[in-house]
Amino acid sequence: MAETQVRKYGYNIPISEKTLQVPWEEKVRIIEEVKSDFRFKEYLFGCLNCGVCTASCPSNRFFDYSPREIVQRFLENDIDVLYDMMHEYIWACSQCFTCWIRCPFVNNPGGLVIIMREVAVRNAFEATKDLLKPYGRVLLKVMTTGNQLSADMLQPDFFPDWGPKMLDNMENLRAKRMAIPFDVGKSVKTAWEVSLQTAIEMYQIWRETGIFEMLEKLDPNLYNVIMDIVEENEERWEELMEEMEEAEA
Amino acid sequence: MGHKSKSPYLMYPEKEPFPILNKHSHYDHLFEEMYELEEKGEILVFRITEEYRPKYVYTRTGRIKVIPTNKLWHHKSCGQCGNIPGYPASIFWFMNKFGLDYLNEPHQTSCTAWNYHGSGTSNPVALAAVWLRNMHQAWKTGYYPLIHCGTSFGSYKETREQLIFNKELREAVKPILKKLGRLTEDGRIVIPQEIVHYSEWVHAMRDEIADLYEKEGKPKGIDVSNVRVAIHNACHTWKMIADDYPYDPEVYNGQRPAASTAVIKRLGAQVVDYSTWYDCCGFGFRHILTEREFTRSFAIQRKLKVIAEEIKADVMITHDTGCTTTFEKNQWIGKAHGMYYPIAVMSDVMFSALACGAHPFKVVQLYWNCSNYEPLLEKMGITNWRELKKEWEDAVRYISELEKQGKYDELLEFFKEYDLYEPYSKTSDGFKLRKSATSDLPLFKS
Amino acid sequence: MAKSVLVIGGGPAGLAAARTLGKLGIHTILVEKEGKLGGRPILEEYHTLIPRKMKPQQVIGPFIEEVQNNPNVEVKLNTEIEACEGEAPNFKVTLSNGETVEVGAIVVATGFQHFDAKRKGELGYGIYPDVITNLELEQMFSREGKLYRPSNGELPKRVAFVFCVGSRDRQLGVTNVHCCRYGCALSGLQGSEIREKYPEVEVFCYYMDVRTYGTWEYPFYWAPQEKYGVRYVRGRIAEITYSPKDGRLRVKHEDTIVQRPAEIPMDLVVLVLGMEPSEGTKKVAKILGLAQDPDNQFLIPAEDSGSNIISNKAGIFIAGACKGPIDIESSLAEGEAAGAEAATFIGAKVSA
Amino acid sequence: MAIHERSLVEPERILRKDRLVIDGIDVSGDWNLIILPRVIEDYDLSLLDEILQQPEGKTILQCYQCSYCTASCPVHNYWDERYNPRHFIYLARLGMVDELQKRADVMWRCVSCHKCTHRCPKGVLVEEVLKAILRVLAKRGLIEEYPSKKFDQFFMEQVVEYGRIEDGDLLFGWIEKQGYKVFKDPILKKPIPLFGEIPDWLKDLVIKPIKNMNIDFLILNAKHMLIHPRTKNWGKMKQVLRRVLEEEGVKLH
Repeated sequence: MAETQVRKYGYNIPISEKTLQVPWEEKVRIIEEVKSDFRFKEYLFGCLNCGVCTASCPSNRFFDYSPREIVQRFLENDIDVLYDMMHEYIWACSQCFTCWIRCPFVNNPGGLVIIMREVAVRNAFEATKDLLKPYGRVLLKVMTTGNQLSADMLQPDFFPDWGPKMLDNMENLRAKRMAIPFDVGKSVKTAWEVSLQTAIEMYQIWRETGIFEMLEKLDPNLYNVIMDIVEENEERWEELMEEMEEAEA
Repeated sequence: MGHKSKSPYLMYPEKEPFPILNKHSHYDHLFEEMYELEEKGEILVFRITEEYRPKYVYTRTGRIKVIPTNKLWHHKSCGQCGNIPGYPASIFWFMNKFGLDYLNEPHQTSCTAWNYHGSGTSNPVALAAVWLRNMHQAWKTGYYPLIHCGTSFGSYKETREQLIFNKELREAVKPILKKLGRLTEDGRIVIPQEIVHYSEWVHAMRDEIADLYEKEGKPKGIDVSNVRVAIHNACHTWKMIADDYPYDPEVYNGQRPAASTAVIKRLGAQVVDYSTWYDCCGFGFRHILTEREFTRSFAIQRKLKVIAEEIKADVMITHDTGCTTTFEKNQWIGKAHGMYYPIAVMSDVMFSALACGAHPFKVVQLYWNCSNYEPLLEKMGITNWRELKKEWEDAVRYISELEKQGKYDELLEFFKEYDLYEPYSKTSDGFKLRKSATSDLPLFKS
Repeated sequence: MAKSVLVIGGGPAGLAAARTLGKLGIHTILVEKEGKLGGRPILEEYHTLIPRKMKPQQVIGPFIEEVQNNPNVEVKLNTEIEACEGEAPNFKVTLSNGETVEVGAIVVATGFQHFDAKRKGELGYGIYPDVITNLELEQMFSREGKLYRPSNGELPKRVAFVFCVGSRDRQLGVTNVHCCRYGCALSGLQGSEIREKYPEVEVFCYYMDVRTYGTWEYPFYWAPQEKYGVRYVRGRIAEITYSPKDGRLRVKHEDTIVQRPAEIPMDLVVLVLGMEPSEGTKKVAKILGLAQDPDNQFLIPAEDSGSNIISNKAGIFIAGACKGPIDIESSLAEGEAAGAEAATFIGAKVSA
Repeated sequence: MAIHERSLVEPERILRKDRLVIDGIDVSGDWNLIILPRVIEDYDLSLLDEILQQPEGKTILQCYQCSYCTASCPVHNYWDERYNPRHFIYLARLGMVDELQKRADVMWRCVSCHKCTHRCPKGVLVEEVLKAILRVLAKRGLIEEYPSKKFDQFFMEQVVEYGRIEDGDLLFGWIEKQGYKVFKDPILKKPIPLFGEIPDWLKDLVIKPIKNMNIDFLILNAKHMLIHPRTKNWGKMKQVLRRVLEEEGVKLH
């Protein structure tokens, strides 16, 4: 008759069956990866359990999500809960950093979340892949152009909830964008026009800092699409450099 | 103004202007460290010298922050340029009005931090490299970077702190910058003396803006004295690295961030307090794009509804890309569940430009704005907004026709008049067509 | 060798020291910055003192009287010290009135000051009239004898006490990390007083933990709940805002027991202020070369001494709230001990 | 779109219309979904007043949330962690009625072991206080009468009727009340164990003791099942008892 006891965290979140099945060593490895980040020691000092972070937290008002819970679990080193949090819980954070400006210890729970997200992406958790699938358009844009948003991304199919004014804006978009009164703003596929040289430099940064690798693990298809564009632009750039050299000579 | 510590970048006023926090807070200490790093030859501090016409504001700790007002390098925001183009346009418009020098270059990426906070697909080294690369470009041109986006501003502030306090990070990022040719000739990293948000520029220029309102806005019949304003402070400007954002004794005794509030008050509009002033907008980075259920729930119930019920404001003033977008786009859908609280939403600089007589559609580009801005225009005395809107629509039609006919030369001529400045004249390249990674318009293809 | 003792500060600890010295027949100079003796409790008109629930005048009055009437004690009001030369037992101290006094020992009793609540901007003190400090509540009781909302003069239906304002808070820098020691107890007392006089007023205490240490547990924590029905809610207040809709304040916190965010309407909010070393304490520490805590700036006793009143400088004794938050009883006792210590230091012989 | 953090939102806080067109735009389903906030907006302070009026409720004010009671509670520790005496007291004192309601299904699970009361360092009569809370909530119609109360009532009816209970009668009568078909002999209309649609666990429950039972005791039990034993001179007592119960407002069927 006794109900099975499932460990819960937050207000009422059970640890998922999946998490319990993951080998202990693997969970420890993941949490250690979070804790070994150079920012970790700057983001977590101690905790009075006072609740100021959670009280200020916007996500907490709609989700059963609490920065205090994250801080507490790190201080307890509760591997199961921390590991479980990295699949769903941490994605509720709005990254507003109100917790940081309020905490009497000057902890930065929002910062802890961003480290956890990074680790969740690096390790390509299934939940992270699912979560970021609809985000692929943004990743494509930012990785290839250095802009995160462009006018043509706001397609009616994706934004009906933004209402009739928004849909009107999309009509004859090209001409309307050209009616923006400064030159680099007159583009449709990017927020502003980014020079080729800039993009090339950015690709180099992504390469050197392992961002492309991260992406490959996360979404191989998206990675391929992005790399095609990157390589095409790099070829264009090389051709241009050659042209310029010839012209100078 | 004020007295200095041993670091030339750290200044405090003679007399404390308001109940300040501890002067020896962690963040102010950064300026001492920065100075030491410069002395050691690791970094080069991009200084705000006289040519940038510095103005001074207080931060939360009472530190004096130097705000350059002239010769600025505009570091744009993808959200603004992408869907609130009137935002940067209003900034440029003011700079033209004040006769200030600036650059609006294509040689910049976004900070990429929106993606980072939204998806986690980046890391501090990459963010630092992107930041330093952009700052180096500004330094090379000799124009001081002015950051349009709140998230860029917040993220850059944090990255700067990480860089200055972490040797490992500096060492990780240096080789990358070297490959890109983004170090100084003697191999140093370029770090700007202050990271400056456009709202700080507006804050520093509030007297000039108010003068312009008197001189050009009022004679046009514009009057903002009856406008009730709800201020929304953007999280990434004042909550990220909280000690590096303006506070002022005149704004809530220096107890709340001063930017935006100060300029709106200076214009004579009524700033009204409401009970969720400190809440964020619900943007959530990832949420605004792929999980708007949360964003709209938050924006409507925590902000729009509260403002409508408590203070019946005419306009909501923000100073960041994300907040403006969130509030203006997520009003209409409230109709689905009887939660429609229409209100005008725009940034401080857009509102100020309107007050000073800027064209609501050609300059402030309200056409793209999904909020209920029309009643506000009426209340401000811009009663001819319908005609002004038609003017803009005519311009769009004209552009459309020229483009269809392939008359690019005529189009260029048209833009010479229409644009806030002549195309290409204000980039570091001077007047020459450039190679673009992104442009899709034949006009701008090389 | 000088046979006088200088007592700096005319608050409880300073008065107690001067009284003891005077009684022992030692020539004592008592300097006080303000125009009146008695220190914070008298100057700021506290209503009731913890822990014996006596009025400041009842407790400190007799000390003032004795000091003023004792011919051995020379009281100098509106006076500060400006400089000090020499070593014990031959100190030459310059006073702000231009005088120079030669003394054999010094008792420092320069006290504390209340935290400036405006530094916690999110709590709305100085913005919303119905957000007051516990000091102002004391003054409301002692000066006007009634409880009211400053915004409209009416009796509040609900009063909230917000603990740890300016205490245990690194957001303010390293200076305000310590506990104020008295806040929990005082709130319990004030809450009980309100409930006793106005049973229709609901009182809430928002706490992280309740630190009514020692024998204070019953009178200032248990009794307020059991006898007076003061309600304790666990969660630190993150923000106080005002809703024009109903003209009431909102105290925003996470109820950490329920684990949900809460925004509760309140009519009057009392901020329980932290304690900081007074400006005088910081100034005197510099002049006399006394050791200070690097973080909170309070004076600290000599490292090699087990006693709380022996300073790092020979012949200088420290007593009362200049060393950190302290209650009235202990402050008086430390003053007396410092006075006696100073007397023995200058080699005074007291006849039986 | 869909909420990724779905398990962090209770279903009752979701507003969503499957089909919806506004201003000519189709915003069906998730496009119009709105989540309601989970903020506590006020306390219901009258709840505590009512609890204090209950004779068992007085000691509630003494609680200082040390959680000795919950730490000792077998129901909390071995059955359902949502049964938490300390928490119930906290919620009741501040009048967080919705939170109490959410736990209505576990609130009656006290097994009356009195460990909580025994251990409380502040003399809170925990079990009594909890009963007072429950009574007030039930009176307000905020929680259902506890399910076992039906059994209590059935039990009491037996006692009132006979002055004592009879195990078999009680058990099978109760089973019948639960809607199971109990097989009865045609003459005396008494239930015959192990026949009918009674659940297996009950059959086991009955068989086990019967197997080990002393034959005399078995016969005695069978006899009692056929002829219900009665306390001597119970008739008068019964009348008095019924009157008292009526005056107290206790309903008997």
